[in-house]
Amino acid sequence: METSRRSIIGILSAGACVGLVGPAFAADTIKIGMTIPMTGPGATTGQLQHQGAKLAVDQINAAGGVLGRQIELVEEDDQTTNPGMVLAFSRLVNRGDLAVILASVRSTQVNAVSEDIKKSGLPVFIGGSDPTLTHMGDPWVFRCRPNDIFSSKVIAEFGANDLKKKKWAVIHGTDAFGASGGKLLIDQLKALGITPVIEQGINNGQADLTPVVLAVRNSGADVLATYIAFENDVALFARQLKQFGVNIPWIGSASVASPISRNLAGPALYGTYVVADFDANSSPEAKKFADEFNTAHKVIPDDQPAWVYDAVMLTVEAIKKTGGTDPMKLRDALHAIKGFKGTEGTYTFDENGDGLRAYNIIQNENGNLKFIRQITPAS
Amino acid sequence: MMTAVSMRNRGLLYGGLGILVVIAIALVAPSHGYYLNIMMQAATYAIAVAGIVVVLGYCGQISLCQAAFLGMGAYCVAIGTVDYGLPFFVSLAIGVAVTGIGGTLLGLTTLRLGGHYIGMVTIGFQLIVTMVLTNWLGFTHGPDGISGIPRPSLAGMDLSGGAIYLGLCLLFLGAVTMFTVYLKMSRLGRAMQAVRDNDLAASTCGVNVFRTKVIAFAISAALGGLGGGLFAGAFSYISPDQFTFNDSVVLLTMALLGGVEYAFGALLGTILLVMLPEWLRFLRQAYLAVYGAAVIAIIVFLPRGMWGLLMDRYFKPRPMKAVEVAPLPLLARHGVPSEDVVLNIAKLAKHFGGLKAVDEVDMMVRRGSVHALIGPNGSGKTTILNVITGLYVTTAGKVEFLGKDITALPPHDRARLGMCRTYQNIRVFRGMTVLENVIVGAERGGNDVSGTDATLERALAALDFVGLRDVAHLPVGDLPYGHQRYVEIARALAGSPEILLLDEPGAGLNLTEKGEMAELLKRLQGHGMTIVIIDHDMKLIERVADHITVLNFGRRIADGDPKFALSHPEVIAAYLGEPHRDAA
Amino acid sequence: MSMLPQLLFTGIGIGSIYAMVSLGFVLLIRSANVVNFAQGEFSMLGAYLMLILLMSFHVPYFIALVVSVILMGVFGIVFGVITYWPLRTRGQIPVIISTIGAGILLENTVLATYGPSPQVLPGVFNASGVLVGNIFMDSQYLSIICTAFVLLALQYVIFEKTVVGKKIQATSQDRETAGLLGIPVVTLIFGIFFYSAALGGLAGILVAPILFVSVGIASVVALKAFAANIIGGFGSIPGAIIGGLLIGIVETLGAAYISVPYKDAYAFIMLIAVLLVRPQGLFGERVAEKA
Amino acid sequence: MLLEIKGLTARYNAGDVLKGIDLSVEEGEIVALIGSNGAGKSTTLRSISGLVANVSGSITFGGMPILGMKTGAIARLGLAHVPEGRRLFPGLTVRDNILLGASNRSGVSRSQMEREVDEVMDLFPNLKRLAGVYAWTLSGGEMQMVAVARGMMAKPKLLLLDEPSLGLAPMIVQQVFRIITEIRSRGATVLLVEQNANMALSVADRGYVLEAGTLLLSGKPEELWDNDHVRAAYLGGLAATA
Repeated sequence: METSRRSIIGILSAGACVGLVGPAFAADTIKIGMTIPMTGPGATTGQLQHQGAKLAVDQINAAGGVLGRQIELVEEDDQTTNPGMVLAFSRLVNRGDLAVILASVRSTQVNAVSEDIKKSGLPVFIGGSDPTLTHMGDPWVFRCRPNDIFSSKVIAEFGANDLKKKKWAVIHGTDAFGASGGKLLIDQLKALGITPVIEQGINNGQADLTPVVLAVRNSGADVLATYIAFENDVALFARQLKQFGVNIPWIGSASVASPISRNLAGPALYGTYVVADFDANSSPEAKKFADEFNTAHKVIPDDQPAWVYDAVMLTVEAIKKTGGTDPMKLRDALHAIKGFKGTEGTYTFDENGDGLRAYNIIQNENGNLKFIRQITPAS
Repeated sequence: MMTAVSMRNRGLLYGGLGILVVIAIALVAPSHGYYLNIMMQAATYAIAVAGIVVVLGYCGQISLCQAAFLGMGAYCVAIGTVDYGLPFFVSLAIGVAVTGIGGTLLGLTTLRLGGHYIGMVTIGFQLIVTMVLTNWLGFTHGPDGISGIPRPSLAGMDLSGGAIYLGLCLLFLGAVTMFTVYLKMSRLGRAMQAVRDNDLAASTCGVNVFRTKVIAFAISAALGGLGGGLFAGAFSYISPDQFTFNDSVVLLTMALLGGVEYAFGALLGTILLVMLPEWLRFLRQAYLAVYGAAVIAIIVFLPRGMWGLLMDRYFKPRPMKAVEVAPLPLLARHGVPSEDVVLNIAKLAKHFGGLKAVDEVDMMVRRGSVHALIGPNGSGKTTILNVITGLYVTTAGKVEFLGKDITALPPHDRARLGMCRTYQNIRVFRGMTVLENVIVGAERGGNDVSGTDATLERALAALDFVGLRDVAHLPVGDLPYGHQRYVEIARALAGSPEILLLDEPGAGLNLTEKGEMAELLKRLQGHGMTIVIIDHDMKLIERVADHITVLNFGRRIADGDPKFALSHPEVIAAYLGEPHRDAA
Repeated sequence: MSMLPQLLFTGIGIGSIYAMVSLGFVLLIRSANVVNFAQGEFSMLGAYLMLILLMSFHVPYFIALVVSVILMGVFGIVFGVITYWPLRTRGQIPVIISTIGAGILLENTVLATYGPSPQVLPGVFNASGVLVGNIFMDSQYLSIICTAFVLLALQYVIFEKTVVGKKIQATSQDRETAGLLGIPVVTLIFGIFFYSAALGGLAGILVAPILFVSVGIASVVALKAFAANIIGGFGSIPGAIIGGLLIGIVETLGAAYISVPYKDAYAFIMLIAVLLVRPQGLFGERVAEKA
Repeated sequence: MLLEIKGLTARYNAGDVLKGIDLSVEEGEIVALIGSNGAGKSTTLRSISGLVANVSGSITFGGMPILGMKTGAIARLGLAHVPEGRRLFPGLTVRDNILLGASNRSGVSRSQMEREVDEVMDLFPNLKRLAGVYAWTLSGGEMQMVAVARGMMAKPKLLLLDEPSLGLAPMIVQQVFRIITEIRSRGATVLLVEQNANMALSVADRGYVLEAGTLLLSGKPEELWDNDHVRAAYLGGLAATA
């Protein structure tokens, strides 16, 4: 009995060592922390983010690192949940050896750790596009994507001015991203004097969207705008729209153009317009990244690997400028960055930590993405 | 009494230790970061898991919506503090109240249904709560969740620091754990366990089964709400996806892993399952798979959870110290047989579909008499007992007890009036000790004793009476069959019954044991106890009965003193069949 | 133009999926008293198996279909051996928990092995559907509805007309007595594990062209199928089918005429209503009064 | 010796229910096992059929040790058990219930089985009339007849009958016992458990008296019947005064 008790304690403490202390690495690398969803519904994007960051790190390291030091990625799984995010983030902070942290694209997860970001004392890059994330008076937050005020503005302006459509159908997810995007878009349309003929929220992971499709068809809308986060929902919606003969122009948020959506939906997405913060043809930097990413992973990248790639590059830029990894100095260096050409666009961080505002309009032309033009909305 | 005192001492010891641990943890806890988050998560979850211990561990009702109550509590605190500017503790109290009431309503509407239905309804409730939290934008802020939830201050003291707030959570957790431990040893807790182990027997011991289940549900929900409220303060941000069905499953697994019957088990299980995914992080993508496998392994190899394993290993039940107790007061107040009719049934009928199990039976039991009910197998004897005690609804006819028409009363109200019984197929509370079984009997509402010490004394006296005092500390399942019968009788006697109904007390006993049983019945008779007895052993019946009613095919075929009843030609025919001696 | 006929078609299509998965549930409940919370994962696994056979081994469609359904059946037996057999004497709740654990294990094993991206699985037919009157009939829904009804008929014949079917019914009604008569109870129970996993797998293969192949399939179908089961009557075979169809139709009509976001709630509101009014479910067996 | 039991001890969690029973049945015999409620009669039959987990001692059937074998395997050796309380399959018809009695025999064609069902039903009055109704709608006596008929479909070398008279009206009881004698006349061997001692002994060749898990007596029916202890135990003063 005594032995078994001891062995239990032994096992427990061994577990504690492995889990809590973590593997030790050489101290001379510069460490970049990153929370990504390795499990749960967001694992798809997690993988792309991992690949994007890895590409940047490999390139830097291959070129001799920064300040002569190699860069190392430290990843934690956020399980695509908020409690998972809280723990993953605090695990990273607790290490105490990180230069910066790359946090989530999911706005709700960023919300979940917003207090921890404040206390962390590290520059934290985020990809969540909910505008409020950078408006909480936290100087440590840096957003590497244009927020949804801009995307909704671009959708509204493009639809109303370029396509000249007045009868709008607005369909959005009921998750945080979809709900806030939908609301912003309706506000932007209102500003243009348009009230959508139909507005409808849909839950993630539905088996069928026929009622929504029929409602769109019956509403007589002549343009469709969507904020739907998950690719399988986009693809299902697209296919059912086609089946019921709804062929009105569709302007969607980024996921409509993602490789996964295009793979799943095939021809059903042909002709759709997408507002994307990333497009391979929007700039030489984007083109270069897309080619390199495609070579490495056999996938045409979307915004998910792109913003992470940019975040790593911005970090490197800041480290070069400050000549070290002091978080406070890095933070100030990042705030001082002006006109940094990244894959997502040209970064100039404002006082809130928003680095970008331009969105690209792209169109799905028989499965390939065609860059139409970049719109930089006036604020 | 010794046991009560030692239980209390142990409780105080645990409590004291717990507070020390709280202080120690609060002193060493970092003010923010990973460890603090882990501890806060464990502490707040553990409070909700304690709720599962109450509802599933104690009361045996499966609830798959604990995360919904966790969420409701969290949202009450979040909405109360952020949107309405209420103080933290007021919001927390509202959260506990809302979940308590919610649990009560859910319980009231569903707990009359059977086991897996409750599981299903609670899943439904869980999903609906998640949906409302996600979609009621105007109130819950929708999927964005609510951020900036403040931590409390009390009497000018700021409790918002990480370690201090953790200390607060741990204090709540300590209090909840103590409460859960004490609940198990309380009258209510015993009633819950009795319902879990055998709801029929519980009801005839005077336990209002339905109400007990609802209370367990309400307590469980309120604990979920309390945990949730503290959770909201701990993480200052909540959103609907933190309170989904999967989280309910995780909470349930925590309880089962630790040991669902034990408050400390819940604690242990919660800590382990909060830590397990963390320890398994080195497995990266595979760790949730390993977690799933671990859940199966735990259920297969640790049926009573980790704490159960520890208890089985290191906490052998110890015999109780001998204490003098007054002999069992058995109705000396009423004394001798009299013409008073204690129980009167008239034209009683019970039909099952087309089967007339009991058909227009009249029977009158006089005070102080031993009234035997005999008849061949399947003649309706046990059915009559079940109708008398209220387990079956009467088809027609009337049951009067102590001059009162009780035909429409539920079993526990009949027990309250002083009707105690035993069962043909023994119905003891298997998860409890011999003493606890008997205490449940002594705690019958309407008994002439009340209070912990008095009921304990009465239970010990009842065990003395049947000679089982020495094994009082053992789990009742460890006793041999015959002794379990005596436990049932002691349980009935501890309730100081006005009438004692015994269903085949001699069944399965050997000759010696039967002799002892007859002795016991004789002693009861000598004390003036009014008894209705069913048995097949005619020797036993002849030794003790004052009056016999004979049944066959649900009908009364003879009624009178033993000599008359047993010599009745119809009785002989019923018992012996048509003599076929020539055939043999 | 009225949407009703179209919605009914879709509702029946979705409902047929719930009904098929629910049927697997029911059979396990009836034969082994196992409430299998991993039934949805069977569908997910079936879809992945099919995908692997089609894409990696280039097996022709119908052969791949047969092979994956059979493999799923074999998997069902393994599943039974691990999650049910050691716990068979310990009552319902431990088995529930172990199947939940198995669900987590399966989902994350697949996630870790095949990655999170949803994949495209071709359907039975190449055409996307036909227009009948003004109802668009999705070809995959048509094949689901047909399969569900063929299975229903087949199951009726097997259960009501063959001796094996009668033995299965006997086993579910009184396992001990079935054993006494020499009915190979254990073999039959594992046979049901086989069938129920194969059925779940088939449902997954049929639904995957609509929902795509991803680990998410499991949760979409499983809980609804479970609710269907209760609404129809716990353990009733016709109940599972009618319950499944009912949920499919009610949630589709509810989404169209009441509210889309609360679509998932209708099944459970219906469930609670049924439980309150008629606890044994629509087709539930007579609850005997005699204990 | 068709069935031979030696030192059979059975235990449920509450303790020993059988304490070393020796019992044997020869081919062509009807053996009655009598005793009061809870004496262990049903447990004896359940132990023979492999339904009791915790048993020791030895049981041989047709010379083959069967203790520890699976219930189904024992049934397939030609041992049919008609359990206490009839235990029909309530959701199956009378005909199907009887049909399933043949589950222990292999290689019987469906049509052969159906023919046998008809033959067996002919043995019982009125059973044909009930062929299509669900078992749960039957009365107790009808159920008992279906249960015995189901047992006979097994073509058993040994038929175990547990309390066939339980809850039946005297007329029906006599009918059931007539059928038991009929079965014997067709060469079957029967081990009969009964509380109705008189009835059981009236058809049996030999009897055993079980009391609290031990065998008290055994012998010819007359011997048992004349034994004062048996009379007293079952009838109290009743038989004496009768």
